[in-house]
Amino acid sequence: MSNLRVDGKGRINRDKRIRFTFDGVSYEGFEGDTVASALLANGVHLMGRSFKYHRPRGPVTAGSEEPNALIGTSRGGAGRFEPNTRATVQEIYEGLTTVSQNKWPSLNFDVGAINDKLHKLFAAGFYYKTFMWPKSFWDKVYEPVIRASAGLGVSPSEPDADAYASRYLYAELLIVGAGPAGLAAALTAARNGTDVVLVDENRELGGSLLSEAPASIDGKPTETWLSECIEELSTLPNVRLMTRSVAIGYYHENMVGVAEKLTDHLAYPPAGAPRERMWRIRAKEVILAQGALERPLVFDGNDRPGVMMASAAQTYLNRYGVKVGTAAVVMTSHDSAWYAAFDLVDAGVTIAALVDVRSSVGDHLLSEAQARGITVKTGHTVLSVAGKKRVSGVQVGRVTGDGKVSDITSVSCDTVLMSGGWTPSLHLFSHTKGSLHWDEENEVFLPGEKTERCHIAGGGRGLWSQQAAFDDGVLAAEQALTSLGQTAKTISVDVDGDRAGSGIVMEELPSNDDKLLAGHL
Amino acid sequence: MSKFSAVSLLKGALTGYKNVEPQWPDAELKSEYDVIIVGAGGHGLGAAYYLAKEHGITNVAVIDKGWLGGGNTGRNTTIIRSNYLYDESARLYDHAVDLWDGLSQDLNYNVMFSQRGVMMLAHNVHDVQSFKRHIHANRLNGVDNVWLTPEQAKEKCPPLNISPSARYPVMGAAFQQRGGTARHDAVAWGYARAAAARGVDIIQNCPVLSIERGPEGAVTGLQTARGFVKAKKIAVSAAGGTSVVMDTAGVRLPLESYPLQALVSEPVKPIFPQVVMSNTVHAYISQSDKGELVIGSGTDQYVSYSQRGGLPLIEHTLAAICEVFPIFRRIRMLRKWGGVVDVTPDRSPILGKTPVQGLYLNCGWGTGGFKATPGSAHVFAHTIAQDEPHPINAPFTLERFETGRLIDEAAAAAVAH
Amino acid sequence: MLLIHCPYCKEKLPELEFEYAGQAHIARPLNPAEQSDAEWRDYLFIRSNVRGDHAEQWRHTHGCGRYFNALRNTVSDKFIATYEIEQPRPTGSEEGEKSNEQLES
Amino acid sequence: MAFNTIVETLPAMGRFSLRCKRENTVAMSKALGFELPSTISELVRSGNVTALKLGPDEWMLTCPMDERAKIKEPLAAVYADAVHSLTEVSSREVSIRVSGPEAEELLSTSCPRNLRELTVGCGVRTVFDSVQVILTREEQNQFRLDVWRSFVPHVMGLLSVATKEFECGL
Repeated sequence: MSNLRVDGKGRINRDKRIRFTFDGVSYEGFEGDTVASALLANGVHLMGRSFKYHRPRGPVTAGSEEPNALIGTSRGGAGRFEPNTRATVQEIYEGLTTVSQNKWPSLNFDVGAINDKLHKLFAAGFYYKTFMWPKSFWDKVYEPVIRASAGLGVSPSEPDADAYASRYLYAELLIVGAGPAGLAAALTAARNGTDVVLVDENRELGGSLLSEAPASIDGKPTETWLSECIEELSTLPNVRLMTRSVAIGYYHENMVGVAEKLTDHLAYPPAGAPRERMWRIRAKEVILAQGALERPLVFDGNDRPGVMMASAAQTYLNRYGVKVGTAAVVMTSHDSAWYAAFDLVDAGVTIAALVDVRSSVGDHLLSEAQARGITVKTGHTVLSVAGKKRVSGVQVGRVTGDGKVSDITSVSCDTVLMSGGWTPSLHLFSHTKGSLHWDEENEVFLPGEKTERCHIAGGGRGLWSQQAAFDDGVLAAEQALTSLGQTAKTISVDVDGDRAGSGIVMEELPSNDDKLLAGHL
Repeated sequence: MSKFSAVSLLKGALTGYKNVEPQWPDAELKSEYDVIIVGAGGHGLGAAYYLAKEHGITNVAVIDKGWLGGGNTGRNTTIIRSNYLYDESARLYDHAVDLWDGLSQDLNYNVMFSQRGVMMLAHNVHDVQSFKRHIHANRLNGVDNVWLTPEQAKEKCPPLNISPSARYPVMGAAFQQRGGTARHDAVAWGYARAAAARGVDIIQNCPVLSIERGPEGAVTGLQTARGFVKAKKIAVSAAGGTSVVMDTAGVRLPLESYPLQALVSEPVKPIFPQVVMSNTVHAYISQSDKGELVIGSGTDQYVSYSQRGGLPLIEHTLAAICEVFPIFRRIRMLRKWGGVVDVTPDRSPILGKTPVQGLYLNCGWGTGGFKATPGSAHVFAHTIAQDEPHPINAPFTLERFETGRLIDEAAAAAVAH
Repeated sequence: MLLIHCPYCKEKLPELEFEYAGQAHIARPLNPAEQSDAEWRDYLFIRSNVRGDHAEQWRHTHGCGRYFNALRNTVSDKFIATYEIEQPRPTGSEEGEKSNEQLES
Repeated sequence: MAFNTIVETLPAMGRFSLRCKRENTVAMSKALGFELPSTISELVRSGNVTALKLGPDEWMLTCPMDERAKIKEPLAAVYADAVHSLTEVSSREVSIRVSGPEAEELLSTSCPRNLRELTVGCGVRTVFDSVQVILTREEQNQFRLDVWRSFVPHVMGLLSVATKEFECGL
């Protein structure tokens, strides 16, 4: 197994080695790793099979938005198996057993993958259009077969062995998300004496500061600033910090349901400890600082193991000290992927080509790329991906005036990093029946009319830079405090070396094959 | 419109789906129709289909303020059964089950009707007596329904916890084998496609502003967001929105619209073979053909059009599911949603004529309208075409709330239905 | 979960303490024997089911135990006002302002 | 930080539910020898007798078991002039005391109210999980739950599970 750890990078504890298994094979990782980061460090990208066509799948993200790398987990003993867990979220601990899903007899050789060969038969809604004759075959033959191939993971078969807890909590201000916007809001409110609850789904507070750190904040290295910020918040009596806590629903009158994971990262949970705790938090004001999700790009083979979001590769590198590959092609329509590429080159990854569908980009990007010796192909696109269970190369071509592609060449690589820009994460806001409006300029949905006493800050409002997120967090806190009848003393957070960027939105990348989508729908 | 079959699918696959046509055309609103149906859910689309197919009335429009099947048709938990207590209900719901069987072939659209059986759990002596009464009544009406011991119930549905010390002990169950589920979207799409093929116009995203009446009182047409449309007959089949639409015609109804919530889990391999309902613990569950556990909750306590339910009800429902099926406690819920259901005082629908000439009404299905879709649509079409109710829906009049001939199915309604 | 202001306890409290009790201001006929069937139907069964501001009864079951009235928007689920059982349904802008104050408190 | 909150049931006490119209409260107060509280959630103590106002016309009176006559007799004496309902419910309820630094948070495992807003010396009827209880804040870190007898095992069960949760430190 290759070792893809990068010295000096990541927030894992290198003094604590942890062993866990995946499909019966034992792997080593460090405390702070997720299953995905530890497997990637061992060069493993293939982690599952897709739902319908059983196509090989690996992680495309590094967080809770992961659609592909779903695994089964258990810690031994009856009643502790859980299906469909995101490998990108599950932390490893000594004794953790994990398995891949939706494959038979094995992940590497899967009989169900025949569906992929027949994908043209299994078009969208195909089952509505057939299996009707002869009528008696439906009950006896067709339906049993359709049902047998349903599902992804297997259901637990033993009664759950764990206990669960719940709590009601009232606060003046609830902040969801502890990235730059959430932290700035928390600092502002906390220093004003407001009763604050800050929840974040990750094991550490910091959000994007953990993976896309700017050069410095308030004149200090980002890491120092962050630890001082958390230290300050955790010592204030009017602040409650909750990590590993997912806001699952936004209900009437500012009640937010939060599921806190208590033991799923512990090798030896204390006796009698509940596994999770359900919080029903009622806040007078809510700030949603949940950031944004990177958009994938649409090209043939974009689900092949080894193809992932550019920001995910950056997160694996900077949070976990893991190179997701040795030679990467970057395919983007947004500036942010350029910075990811720069980080990767600086850590020793070869960027085989940086392909940007835009015909021109900022000079500073081009010069930084040149300084690193990256082959830049603007006005180009990736057409398809080679390789079966792992990327082995891509076809790259020049976008011509009529939206077709010419001058097609092959580029070898083991990783493809894609970025189609960013989409504000407004799921919780939508629970409130708040309206969304389409922002023509940035081509994103932004929060519109509100129905609850909530404020959206940072990436959720289409603000991509970290300085803008900090500023917006402060602003949101000021608004919340005003609404609470408190006078806010404002604060400022100054970012140096911010990597602001912009991009364009591509529904589908240019291609010469207009049947491409029809066959795969 | 071309016919769907394995052969046509194969042809499509070989030709790269070059000639894929829309499943139904996007119709322009005409200035006049013989019949306009308000509400493009399963009931409304189905009525249009049967009007065209069985009564030869094809100058028909189905109008919806939103998208096709976007209301309760696409939001329900797809349970089908007919084990209702009273003769009138048994006939109506069993007519639907008869039509469900064969609907895929009739529509040339696979609605995936799955007669996997519906089990209703008895947790106490009252449940046992009540269900046994239902079983006897059902048998007299020719509706299949049998009593299962806890062991027999467990044999059919292995995840069931039948321990006598369980929080909700299972003392037995009523089981209807002909009951089951169908694919709700396919029902709406199948009816839409089949109706459109016979000339029915389907108009989406067109809110109805008011029902217009002439000097004699009879309906003259509809005021819509796209202007006035003349119609000789108007049939309202708008579920939770019925009161609001009918109010514009001056008809006030014995309806209240409540939020109803449902949720599904992440998909898992087949584990749950039946539909299981429990009136007492307020929950019902089945597994979809995709693998998700589909779970129905109850209505919130207050009237609302918000399509937004509260957390306590969901917590209660899931707590109950986890007690009865303890192996499911570690399965995550994927999403939950709310619908608006129109509930009548006797928990039976209103299906027939109204005091206004040319105005017909199909509403009040509460939380249980999906199961009745083909039967209801079929007799509603008859009522509209003949201006007389079909014998099956004759008892389900609006007048019964004045005459007192109620059909009180509150007990047969599982959670509310 | 709604938050409901009880006009007797003068506190805004979680919905779990309350029970919904149907449309408000429906008066029982003074002379039941003289009611026609249609009047009985209206009294017993016909409901406004309004999409908008709805006058309704609630009971603070797990609190002071009292029935009271509320004006609530059925589209947003927001309470506009809650008021004691004998009081008339609030109307007009003055009442509207008062009820907004109640929401703020 | 070690968990240091105690859950205990209290000895039996005399309890009475008093209902009367507003115009009769003056007479009631006079008979009892102290002013009945006039605001819901207000608790008044006079010697060994306490009166908690639960609703617009409802009070819960408590006293030691052997002093019940102190409540019964004077009220019976004024019954003819000031009509009221006094029902002895001494054996209906059991009181549970929760005291210690984590008392408030321990109760927040099952009580949906904002307990921070319940001031010392006040009491309210509310729900604990699905059980109706009377919750009184006796001290900043001391609460009393009056629970109908048949629900006591359920409430004590919830509190002991919650205690274990707090003790494990997660």
